[in-house]
Amino acid sequence: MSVDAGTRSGDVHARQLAGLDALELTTRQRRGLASRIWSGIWPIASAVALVLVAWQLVVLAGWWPEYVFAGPVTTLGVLAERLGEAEFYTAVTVTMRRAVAGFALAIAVGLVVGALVSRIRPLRRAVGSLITGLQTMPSIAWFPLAILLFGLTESAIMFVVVLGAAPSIANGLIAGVDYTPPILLRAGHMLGLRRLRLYRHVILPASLPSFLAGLKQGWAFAWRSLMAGELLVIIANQPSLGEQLHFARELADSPGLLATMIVILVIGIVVDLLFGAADNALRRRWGLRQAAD
Amino acid sequence: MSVDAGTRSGDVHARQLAGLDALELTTRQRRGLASRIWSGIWPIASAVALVLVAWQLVVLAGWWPEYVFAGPVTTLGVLAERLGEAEFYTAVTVTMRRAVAGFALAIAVGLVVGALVSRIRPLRRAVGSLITGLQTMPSIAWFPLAILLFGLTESAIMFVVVLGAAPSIANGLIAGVDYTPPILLRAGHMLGLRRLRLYRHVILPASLPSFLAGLKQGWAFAWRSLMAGELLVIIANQPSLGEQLHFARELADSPGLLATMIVILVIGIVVDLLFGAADNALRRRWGLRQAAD
Amino acid sequence: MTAPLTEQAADRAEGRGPAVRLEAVSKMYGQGRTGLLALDEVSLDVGAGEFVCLLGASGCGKSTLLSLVAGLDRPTAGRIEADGGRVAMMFQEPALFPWLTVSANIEMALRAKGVTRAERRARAAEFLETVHLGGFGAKRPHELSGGMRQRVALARALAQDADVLLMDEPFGALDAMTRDLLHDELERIWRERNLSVLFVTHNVREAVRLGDRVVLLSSRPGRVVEDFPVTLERPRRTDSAEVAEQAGRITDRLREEVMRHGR
Amino acid sequence: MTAPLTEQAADRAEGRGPAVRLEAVSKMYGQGRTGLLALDEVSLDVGAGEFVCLLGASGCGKSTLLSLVAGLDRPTAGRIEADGGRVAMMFQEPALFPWLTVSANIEMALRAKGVTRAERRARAAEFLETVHLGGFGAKRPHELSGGMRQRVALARALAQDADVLLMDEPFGALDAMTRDLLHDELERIWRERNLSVLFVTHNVREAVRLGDRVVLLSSRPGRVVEDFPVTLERPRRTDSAEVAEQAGRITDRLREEVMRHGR
Amino acid sequence: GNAEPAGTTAAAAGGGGGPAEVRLGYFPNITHATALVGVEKGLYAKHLGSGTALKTSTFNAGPAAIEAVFSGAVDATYIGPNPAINAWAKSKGQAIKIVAGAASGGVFLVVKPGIESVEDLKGKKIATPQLGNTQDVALRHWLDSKGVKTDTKGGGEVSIVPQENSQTIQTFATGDIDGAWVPEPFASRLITESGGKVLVDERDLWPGKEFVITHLIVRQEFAKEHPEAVRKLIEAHVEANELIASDPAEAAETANAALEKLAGKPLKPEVLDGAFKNITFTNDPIASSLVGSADHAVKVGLLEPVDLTGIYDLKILNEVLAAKGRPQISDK
Ligand SMILES: Nc1ncnc2c1ncn2[C@@H]1O[C@H](COP(=O)(O)OP(=O)(O)OP(=O)(O)O)[C@@H](O)[C@H]1O
Ligand SMILES: Nc1ncnc2c1ncn2[C@@H]1O[C@H](COP(=O)(O)OP(=O)(O)OP(=O)(O)O)[C@@H](O)[C@H]1O
Ligand SMILES: [Mg+2]
Ligand SMILES: [Mg+2]
Repeated sequence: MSVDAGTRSGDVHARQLAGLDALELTTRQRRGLASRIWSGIWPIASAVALVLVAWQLVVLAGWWPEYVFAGPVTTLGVLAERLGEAEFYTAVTVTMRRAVAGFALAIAVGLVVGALVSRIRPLRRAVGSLITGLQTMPSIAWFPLAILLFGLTESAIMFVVVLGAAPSIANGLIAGVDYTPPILLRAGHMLGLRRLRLYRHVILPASLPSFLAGLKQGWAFAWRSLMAGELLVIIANQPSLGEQLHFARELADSPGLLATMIVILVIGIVVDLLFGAADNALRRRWGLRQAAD
Repeated sequence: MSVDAGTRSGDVHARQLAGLDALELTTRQRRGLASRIWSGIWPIASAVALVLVAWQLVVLAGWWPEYVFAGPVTTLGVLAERLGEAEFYTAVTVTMRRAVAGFALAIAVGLVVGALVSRIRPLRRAVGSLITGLQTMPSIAWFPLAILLFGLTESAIMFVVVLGAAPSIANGLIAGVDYTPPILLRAGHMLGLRRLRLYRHVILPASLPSFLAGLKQGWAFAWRSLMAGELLVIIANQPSLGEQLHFARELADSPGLLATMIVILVIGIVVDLLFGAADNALRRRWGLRQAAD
Repeated sequence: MTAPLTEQAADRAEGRGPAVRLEAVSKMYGQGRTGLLALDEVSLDVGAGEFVCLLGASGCGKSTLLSLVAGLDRPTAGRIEADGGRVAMMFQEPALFPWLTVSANIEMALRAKGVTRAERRARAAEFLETVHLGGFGAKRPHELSGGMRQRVALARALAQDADVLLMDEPFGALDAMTRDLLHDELERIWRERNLSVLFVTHNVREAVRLGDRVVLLSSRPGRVVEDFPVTLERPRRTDSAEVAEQAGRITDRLREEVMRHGR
Repeated sequence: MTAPLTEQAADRAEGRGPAVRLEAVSKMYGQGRTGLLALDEVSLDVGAGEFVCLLGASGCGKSTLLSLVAGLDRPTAGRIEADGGRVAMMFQEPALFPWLTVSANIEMALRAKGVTRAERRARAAEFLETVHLGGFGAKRPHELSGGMRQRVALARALAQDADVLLMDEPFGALDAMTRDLLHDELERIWRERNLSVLFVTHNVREAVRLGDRVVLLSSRPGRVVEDFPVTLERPRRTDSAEVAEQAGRITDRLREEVMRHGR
Repeated sequence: GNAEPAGTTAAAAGGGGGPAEVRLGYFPNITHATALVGVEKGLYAKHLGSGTALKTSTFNAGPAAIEAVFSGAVDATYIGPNPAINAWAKSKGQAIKIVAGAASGGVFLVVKPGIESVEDLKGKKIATPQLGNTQDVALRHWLDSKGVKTDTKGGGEVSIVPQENSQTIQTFATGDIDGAWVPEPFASRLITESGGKVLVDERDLWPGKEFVITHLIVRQEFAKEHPEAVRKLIEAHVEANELIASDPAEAAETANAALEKLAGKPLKPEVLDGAFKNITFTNDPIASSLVGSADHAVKVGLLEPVDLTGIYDLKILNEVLAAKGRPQISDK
């Protein structure tokens, strides 16, 4: 049995290699650009097609009337119509602006809290568990406080978003710090790095994977909190996705709701792709992935 | 300059050790049980005391009337009263039962999805980003679908909880898998472990820290989804925390809301302590913490 | 010049093919300008039951060669045939599973073969004795010294009961005495199981002590420079004069090779 | 029997205290029944500017001793004095930061001292040349071979410009030639900077080649068994007859010691 | 009471005759048509004058509106009877006053075809918008008066399932529930979309076929400081209601346009028509129905007895009405 570079036969050794393929351990021949784009697109395209077909079939089965569960045609029609309106873009812009601003603030807060809590033992004992406690607090519980503190302003929305996302981010950082390999800490210590510099040059980079995972979760929390929070203050002439979602539901507007859900999903996917790119860069640098996949 | 075992003087070497203390690198003398309990309790006790005092001060400052922002005395009074009622325990039991059942289901789903997505490349391309997309979908968006699929039953609540928590759990697992040290994968491969067994014996344990972090986030999502979902179907004779939270807000009942928030926080903290215990055990086994702290 | 197969090895290989055969194998890491050619048309046979030692300067591609043979990586060009059945590998790092006890790490090697739990435990204890770590089974890897970890990795590789054993500097972190003891153990097991071994080391005496052949690789990119048959009778002793004499000759050749590359 | 300080070392130590002094240092890992006594009342001085080599069986507590001196761990009993100013340490594993390039890893040693960016870069390139890795500055640790990583770790330790250098088997993964070259480099730097070095190795010849004294530890728990002064004139050569002779004597003593512990 | 001379306030506000800003809340909801029309037509801004800016906030539901009133983020808001009672009770009569009525009627029990009488309801599931709200109380009281037993936990001969109105649309269509006691426009939607039938028109249960569904409340503090501003709000409010009464069709269009702007989607014409027809826009807060509803709630065990005396302050409304020569409204 034998393995030629590039080709494989069905023997034991080749099967080992095939096993490793799944492990992404092998460096593989760089493929043409077209084939790489194709291999990136077909799974997504077929997944979308599959969902659409299944959806249409369910609707055709006629279990529920169209106004209760709209079909893809109606929904995509509504979506297309929205895409043609300026208001849609205003709404997306407003919501994204809030999401990004709130998330940025949450990162700052989460970083500081995570850094302090992970390194100062009494603080950790005192408020470490509180962080998860806060995470489990539904956004609506914060609304009265948000209004008390900030009135009917966008700051109230931000407050809810930050309270939603910061705990995740802090928790991600803490987990990363806890799992920093001691040998790297020791090495940093011997290099004369202490406290803040040890933090900046060793602990933070070593925690980056976990921190990134925390950021991703934090984004999800921020976004959900925002969707709820956008109902808290409906600011004149500022349509938002949260509002649209709420009204679609309030009016039991099935195609509208589904269209909004698609928009939210697409935004979520795009954001995930951004995180994915960061993650890939990180993994490549750390030598955790070797293939050009 | 010198370091005696146990005692320290204020010289360079001792300062290095002090620096390391913060790093939790040093093995320290085992202290008496009493002193360990004390050192576990005082930070929490003082944090609680601090919060209560600050809260009382805010109330005393009289910025807002008591009916807008209840003080600790009123709130704790309401809480104490509730603790004396059977209904409170029923509510906590009902909610916890749903949370645990939903979370368990979410773990199963998240594990399967995470395992599949992390190992099968086309699947990952197709639905990898969808997972984060789903995470960002607010629970209320699922309500109509939940009712269509399950009617007005507890299953509808479970559906929302699982959809809330499973993506986090899957994402935690995927992150863990992605950051499994390649050398361990190679070692496992050479030991003849393939696919499922490689998964079970190498990848899963190596991903455990990240998976645990994902579980923690998943719990938070599950809980929040549950708080919202408990309004979806109000089942006869089953009071629940989500309902209580909602009604407290609906009735503009500030002490009631704060009391419910305290209950939610306490449950969140207790759950975090459980996760913390699991995490400590893990870290001790992996040699990531050496001190008896 | 490349030495022909020794008679001994030729004898062993008679009737069946070599356990491992590399034909003009090249390995390039990366591509283009930043790419690095680690191995350049290496051809090498390891006969069935043969003990081949691989010598070469740091970074010349020895570990790369081993992972190609193990099937953990694919060559950029050339053919690799591995007919020797199951392949076990001992990495340059211990690569122990940190979440398992020492004993469980070794047992993992037996798990893939469906050995029962009780037997696994017994066999693991046996192998721990072999590497002189009896009594450390319940410890975790982080509680061991560097040399002890390496020995656990050795025990794990031996426990696999493979036909081809690839070893990457297995005794690098051990003192001379422990090393001598383990040389004897390894030689015994090699004989008993009729293993084919490809053994990377920096210690020329060790290579001569253990090998049927000592293969010398050139500096980056790795190429087979010379193939020394070792015909000394076994059992050999690392500190014997014959081993020293042969090692001296190989060292000279190695030095010459390293110097030629200006490193 | 414990040898007195050699004259040379006594000379050096004159006027100022030893760079490192251990007084009856014991180290216990864990407690009670499962506890493990790694070091048992070890007393040892490293004079200022002295090069002390530490020999001992695998698992006898050499790494433990080094991390105690480095202040990374606290002794269970006894005193450690380290008057030698800054302490640099090279761990048994390379312990490189995986997220940094090779060059940045070395620069990290200079960062703590506030060296400017440009100078850091230049100095790092210099040290890479010293360890014969010029041109590898832009690679990441995972792209290096085991021996190359070890050399980067050496460069990083040297870059720290410390007064006391603790080295844990720094040349374990290197071939004899590269090792010889680095012996020369290390000796040169040691002289130039008047470093105090505590050097763990399993290679007795290496110890004799480099050390002013060779200290022998017993098997677990570690205890100082003997302290050999090495009075051979420098420069020495690893393969010289005198080094071989002295190494032979130490090896015999070491073997005796290991055998006595039944290992 | 108005202790402060109007002139002082005007001077303090820079001569505009009131505060620099009046913050008004309402819901994008057909029962809030008074506000929708008034804002859309610029009536509030007109009455407040150039010195006082109108700042509107829309809320999705009562709790947020009450939170905003409590925290001083809005000065006045349109709201339903339940949140108003809650706010009154929770603040022990300190936070708000009801200063005018806005809408009446427009609540129905819609059921599946085939259900013709109370008897047919037994063993069925009926939805209400929320446990303890007006509609919920009304349903329970009505069933009680017909001798049908229910309980607040969802048990009894008829199972009452409180759920959001939007969900009711869905569950009614899928058959999870058999009827719902809901306000407009949901009642009309159940009828037009899912073929529901009206079993009870809540108006029939009240004397004079009138009961409050929306009214205007103000923050007491604000009312004390700026009675003039409150007067102007009420003037605008009265004018808006007049406008609706004078040309309902036009008003419906205007309200629908406002809804589209706020909620992103207008009501369907048939739903709009049905809903608008069934609601009466009136300045009368119909105090008797509020008090009556509270009594019913106490009776079915959903409310602690609460003293509503003083919740109304119709003095300004009556002055405004008097100036227009229209009949006075009682707060009893
Ligand atoms: N994953 C990788 N990516 C890029 N280059 C690599 C990789 N692994 C090894 N190399 C390069 O390939 C060459 C050979 O490496 P290899 O590890 O095979 O050397 P080696 O002979 O085992 O050396 P040593 O004796 O130091 O362990 C080195 O120059 C190294 O830089
Ligand atoms: N973190 C730890 N926890 C528990 N035991 C430990 C720990 N580190 C080391 N030991 C034990 O202490 C003893 C000495 O270990 P040490 O690493 O100092 O040995 P060493 O002399 O450096 O050996 P080697 O030459 O193999 O590196 C060993 O028996 C080891 O099992
Ligand atoms: Mg190697
Ligand atoms: Mg060691």
